[in-house]
Amino acid sequence: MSGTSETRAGATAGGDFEPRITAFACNWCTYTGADLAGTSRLHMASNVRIIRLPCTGRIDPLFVIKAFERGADGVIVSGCHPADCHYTAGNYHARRRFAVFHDLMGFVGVDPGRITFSWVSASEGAKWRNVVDEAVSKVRELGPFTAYRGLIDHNVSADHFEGLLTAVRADPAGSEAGQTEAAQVGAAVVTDDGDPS
Amino acid sequence: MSRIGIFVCHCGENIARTVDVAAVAEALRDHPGVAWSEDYKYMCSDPGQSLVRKAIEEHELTGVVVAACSPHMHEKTFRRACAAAGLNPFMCEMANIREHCSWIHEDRDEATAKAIDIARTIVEKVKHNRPLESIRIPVTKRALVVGGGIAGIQAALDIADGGHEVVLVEKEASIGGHMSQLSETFPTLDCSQCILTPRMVEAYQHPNIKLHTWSEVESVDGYIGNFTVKVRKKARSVDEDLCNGCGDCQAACPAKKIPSEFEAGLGTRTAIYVPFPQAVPNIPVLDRQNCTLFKGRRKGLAKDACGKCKEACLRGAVDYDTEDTFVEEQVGAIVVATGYGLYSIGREQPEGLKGYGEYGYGEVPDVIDGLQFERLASASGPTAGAILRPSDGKEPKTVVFVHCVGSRDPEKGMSYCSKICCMYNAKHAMLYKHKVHDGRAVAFYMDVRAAGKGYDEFSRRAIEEDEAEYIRGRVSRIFREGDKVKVWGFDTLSGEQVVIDADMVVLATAMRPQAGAKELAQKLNVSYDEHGFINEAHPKLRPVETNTAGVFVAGACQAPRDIPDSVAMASATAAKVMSLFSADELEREPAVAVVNETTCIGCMSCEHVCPYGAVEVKEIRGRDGALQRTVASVNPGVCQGCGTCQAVCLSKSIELETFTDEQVYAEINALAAWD
Amino acid sequence: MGTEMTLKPHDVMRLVATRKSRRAAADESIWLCLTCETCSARCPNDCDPAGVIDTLREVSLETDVADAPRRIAAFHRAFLAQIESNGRLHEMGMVMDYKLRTGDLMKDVINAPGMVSRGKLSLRPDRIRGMAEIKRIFEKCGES
Amino acid sequence: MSTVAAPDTGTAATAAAPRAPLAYYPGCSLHGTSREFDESLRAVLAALRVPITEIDDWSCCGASSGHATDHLLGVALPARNLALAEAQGFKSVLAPCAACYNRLSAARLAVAGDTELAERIPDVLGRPFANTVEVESVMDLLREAAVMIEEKVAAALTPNPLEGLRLAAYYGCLLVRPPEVAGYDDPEAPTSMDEVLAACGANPVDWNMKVECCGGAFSVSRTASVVRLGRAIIEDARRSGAEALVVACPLCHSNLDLRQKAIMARGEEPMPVLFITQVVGLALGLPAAALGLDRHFVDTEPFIRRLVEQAAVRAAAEEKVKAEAAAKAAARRGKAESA
Repeated sequence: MSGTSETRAGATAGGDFEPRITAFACNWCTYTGADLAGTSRLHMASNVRIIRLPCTGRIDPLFVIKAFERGADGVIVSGCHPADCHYTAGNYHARRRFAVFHDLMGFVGVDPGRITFSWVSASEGAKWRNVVDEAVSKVRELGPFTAYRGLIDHNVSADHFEGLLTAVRADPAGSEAGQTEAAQVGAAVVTDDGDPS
Repeated sequence: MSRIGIFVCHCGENIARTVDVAAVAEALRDHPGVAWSEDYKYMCSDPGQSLVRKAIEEHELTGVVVAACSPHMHEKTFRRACAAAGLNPFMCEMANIREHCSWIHEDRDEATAKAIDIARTIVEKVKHNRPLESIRIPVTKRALVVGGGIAGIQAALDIADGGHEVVLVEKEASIGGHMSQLSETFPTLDCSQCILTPRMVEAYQHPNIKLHTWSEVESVDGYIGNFTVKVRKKARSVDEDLCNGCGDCQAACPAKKIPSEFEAGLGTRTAIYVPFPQAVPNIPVLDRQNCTLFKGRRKGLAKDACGKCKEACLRGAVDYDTEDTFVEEQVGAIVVATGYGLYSIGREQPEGLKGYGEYGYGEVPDVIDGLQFERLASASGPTAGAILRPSDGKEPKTVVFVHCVGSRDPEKGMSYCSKICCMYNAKHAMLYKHKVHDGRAVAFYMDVRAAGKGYDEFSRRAIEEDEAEYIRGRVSRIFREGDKVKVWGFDTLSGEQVVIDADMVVLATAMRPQAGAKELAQKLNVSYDEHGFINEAHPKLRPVETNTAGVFVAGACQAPRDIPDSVAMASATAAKVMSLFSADELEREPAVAVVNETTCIGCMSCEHVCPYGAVEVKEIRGRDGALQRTVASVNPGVCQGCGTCQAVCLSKSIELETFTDEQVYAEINALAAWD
Repeated sequence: MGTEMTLKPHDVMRLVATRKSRRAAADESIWLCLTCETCSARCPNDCDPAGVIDTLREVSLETDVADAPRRIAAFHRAFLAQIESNGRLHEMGMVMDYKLRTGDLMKDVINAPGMVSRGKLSLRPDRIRGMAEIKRIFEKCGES
Repeated sequence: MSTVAAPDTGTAATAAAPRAPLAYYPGCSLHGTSREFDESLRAVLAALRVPITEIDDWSCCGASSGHATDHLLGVALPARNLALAEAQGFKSVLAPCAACYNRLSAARLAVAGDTELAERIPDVLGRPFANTVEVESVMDLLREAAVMIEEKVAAALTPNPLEGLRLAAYYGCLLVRPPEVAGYDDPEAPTSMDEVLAACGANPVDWNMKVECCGGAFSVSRTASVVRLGRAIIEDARRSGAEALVVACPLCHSNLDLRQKAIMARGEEPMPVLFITQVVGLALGLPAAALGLDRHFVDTEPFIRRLVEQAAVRAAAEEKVKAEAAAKAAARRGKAESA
């Protein structure tokens, strides 16, 4: 099952491995803190791409797994300090959720060092720069993370899934092949990004 | 098939200097779904915005991505431009390639590659945006002002004069704040009581202002336009309606030696007291901590140990059995004006601060702070305006004023400048010299910062006309020797050590946020900085707003500030509140959760996590009215768009508009092409 | 010692901050410092003038931009010579060495009998066994 | 290579009881000009049942000459002693002399805070060094034992000669500064010595020169400065009513005691300068000879004798009061029976 892992400069650059880190940042604190780091011209590693979300409470653990699946070597989840959340309790939910999730990731083969959880407030531009630099150097040490890459073939068109679903419905017990196909279908549905274009 | 237009901004050279903007536009020109791509020097300028409008019409764009600064800066600007061209504003998003890219990287290739990635993720997101309409919610045209200092009073008066009701909550027994403690105010030296008391009375008598003194905000729920505020009216033991402020109870009270907070510890007061003669309201408060009767009750005495104030009161207004009561106020906007407190140099310090062992930790008699000097100088003060030193009541012939005690001192935990001390130090030197003509006033300063209108002239006057000796250098030690206060300093301009045998020392201690400001900020979901000062939404463009819609900030609670700036800021918040109340309904971003009732299994875990109680149970009934099943349903007026519900929904049936799973996954997938 | 120093701690910091540390290193004041750490303890901006002055003395010795005040330099050399020869400071030996280096032979002579009678002056230096290690330390530091 | 212990600021983790074996680093002065500090310390620690063992083959810490001339030397010399204590299995070192305490503690902090130095020092010393030993000041130790001292003083049979004696606690500089090295007390307004003096029944006076430097190593090379600084200290102590100065550092002691003749003008009352350990020893009723009180330049003999006489007078007065009370009580009882 050929993945779409076209060779990437980062992975094959040999010695100077440049990790790719996806950051999920809450809009009110960390995203604004990153803005402040910008206005204060605090230079930092350029290996992080920020995805803005209203609150860490909104961050679904599947986003983190998906980020790894789509080629990230590390993930940062960052939001408001406890008691500072713009929505009062969003970060409390996130704290509990990711405490459990962190252990799960270790269990499913992702080195916990690849995931950084942090609290960065809107006035802590320097702290955001430190979180970024520390995460980048930690992940650079751990090296590229390929275990999850290309698990799902994204070039499969939507109607292909229809075929699979009917096949599975017709023969639920199905052969060994049927099972893996079904599992794949399940995962794919979740990440349906079949762009109509 | 989406037809997205991308507009890459140079931002003058803020972006173009490190990001090859043309390359970004080029790289995305033939990205699937993109119909137009161009770059321009100033996208947020008028010509820039007309580029967007023109492109929407010419290329029938279904979505717009502006790769420029942070959405916090110009998201609203470009969404308005799209709306003007007939495109639903929520089909427009910003890609932050300035604060998150060009400003924080140097390598041009790296920055350009990153900018392309950021722009591409937002393009992929916009493909999954849906046209949305703003939500209209009713506005309660009443305002809450927290803090009855000059800032709070000014804000309350302006809003009330604007025809809206104001609830003014003050923690102390009377409004007036620290300004009421001042003798005269810079730069005009007019007496603070004369200019403040009329405003206090005006606020007290204003038909639109409802005053709660000796009260604190207990809790705040709801959101802009619809706040529910629970106010705790602390037990005053005096009935506010019956009492006419005659003062017999105070005269009768035997406990006369309680240090008065208003006199900054230099004067005393009785257990039942009015803080100062011009207090508004002129209704006393019983200090249960120091009242003999309540001390007895706490010890469990059968018979009450005192009761003189009750006996003395002809109108029967004194009642020892009153308890704290709660009042619920519905308001549409909140102005925080809790003011400041002074840093104390003592041994006990809150977390993160250090005391001044070198100045004796405040245990050296005749070493006082600015507010205490104000009380000495004030005609209604403990010394009726005569400058007499606290230890032996003698008139000090040599007084040393020390600037920057705590301020500009990262070692002690306060790196900021407190802005007003250079001015009140000059004022104190003047007041001292006016009252003790043959006295010697010495001031130790690092820099004189008197930047307001007429300010520098004022501090020069203290030096040139009133002969205050300004010595540039820090004081290294203060200790008592005999009946003198020894001050070891240094004059960096003449390069000599300076030792002064002073009779009294006045420390210009740093301004700190008022006690309890942090807890109030947490109740209002408003962020504050590491010192506890409230964070404004944007230091330059939105100085009187906070990040929480509907909550405004005025005065020294946001940063050290003098009276003129506090009053100006208070009037600014009033203007903001008036504009908020100008429309009957408030337009709110449609970033709210929506339930897909076909797939929702009614487990209500979303209701469990919703901090605003925006989720209700909805019954689905068949045509015959029989209950088929129950599902969750979101009240768009209450939902604030935090998205926690979507993250916990097992059947993925609840979606937060503008941040749906589809949109987030689109961004994550877009990063797959990151090279 | 501020009154006796021409360059006070903040002057030294000013010179170092404006790239004139050679001039500070050449000034006698850095040798009059008692290393009492009051300046570093009270600096509001958390600077370390005591550490800077320590380093300037080292710079002055290495680049001998100017020699230290005779007596103070002699004291330090006599002090360190004692450690190099015995591993421990033998006070009488150190004072004798200091007198030879400075020539004021009569220094504290009147106190000597009092010291001996009070048993404060041991005549024989008690040498440590680990002299090889002491020698190694001085060599290694000498190279740095 | 070196597992670095968490660099706390020199305060030893002294469990209340029983104490881990404590290494003792006397320093050169305590074997020479300040022998009485060593003698009184050993006597007091024996009385308080705090076992100490002198580090075998310890060497000079370099004091101010070391770090004043070469930073690496200033760290290596004290580090050798820490390495010896480590090799000899100690967890904590007691360094009574303020200068040695400061140098050992500063070296420990420097190595803990600088990995490059932590690798270089073992090579310079020529012996392994894991920087696991903590450094404890005599003031920190005595303050912790203050309760025990108080009990012992109360239980002592003979009347306490120090009762109400006005003493000026002189800390000097290196005993409490810099804060990150000597973290056990407040660098500006220290109280540890005052607490110990109070535990001894004495009356520590409030005075202003507690932490002003005495001139330290300039005793020999720039005596004029030492005399100037010493005069300011003694005058202030006298002005605040102190009958004696109490120090915890051999340099301060020699600058204020040995040099006092030069400091004081003709005819002025001499001000005895005692070590804190001598004061505690007196309070615990230990013999003066064991405390080395006869080794001071400012003679302490008349001062001690006056104290003992005052104590005796006080004891006699108390006896008289008790006797009268007993007599009155007996008389009242007598009247009660006859009524």
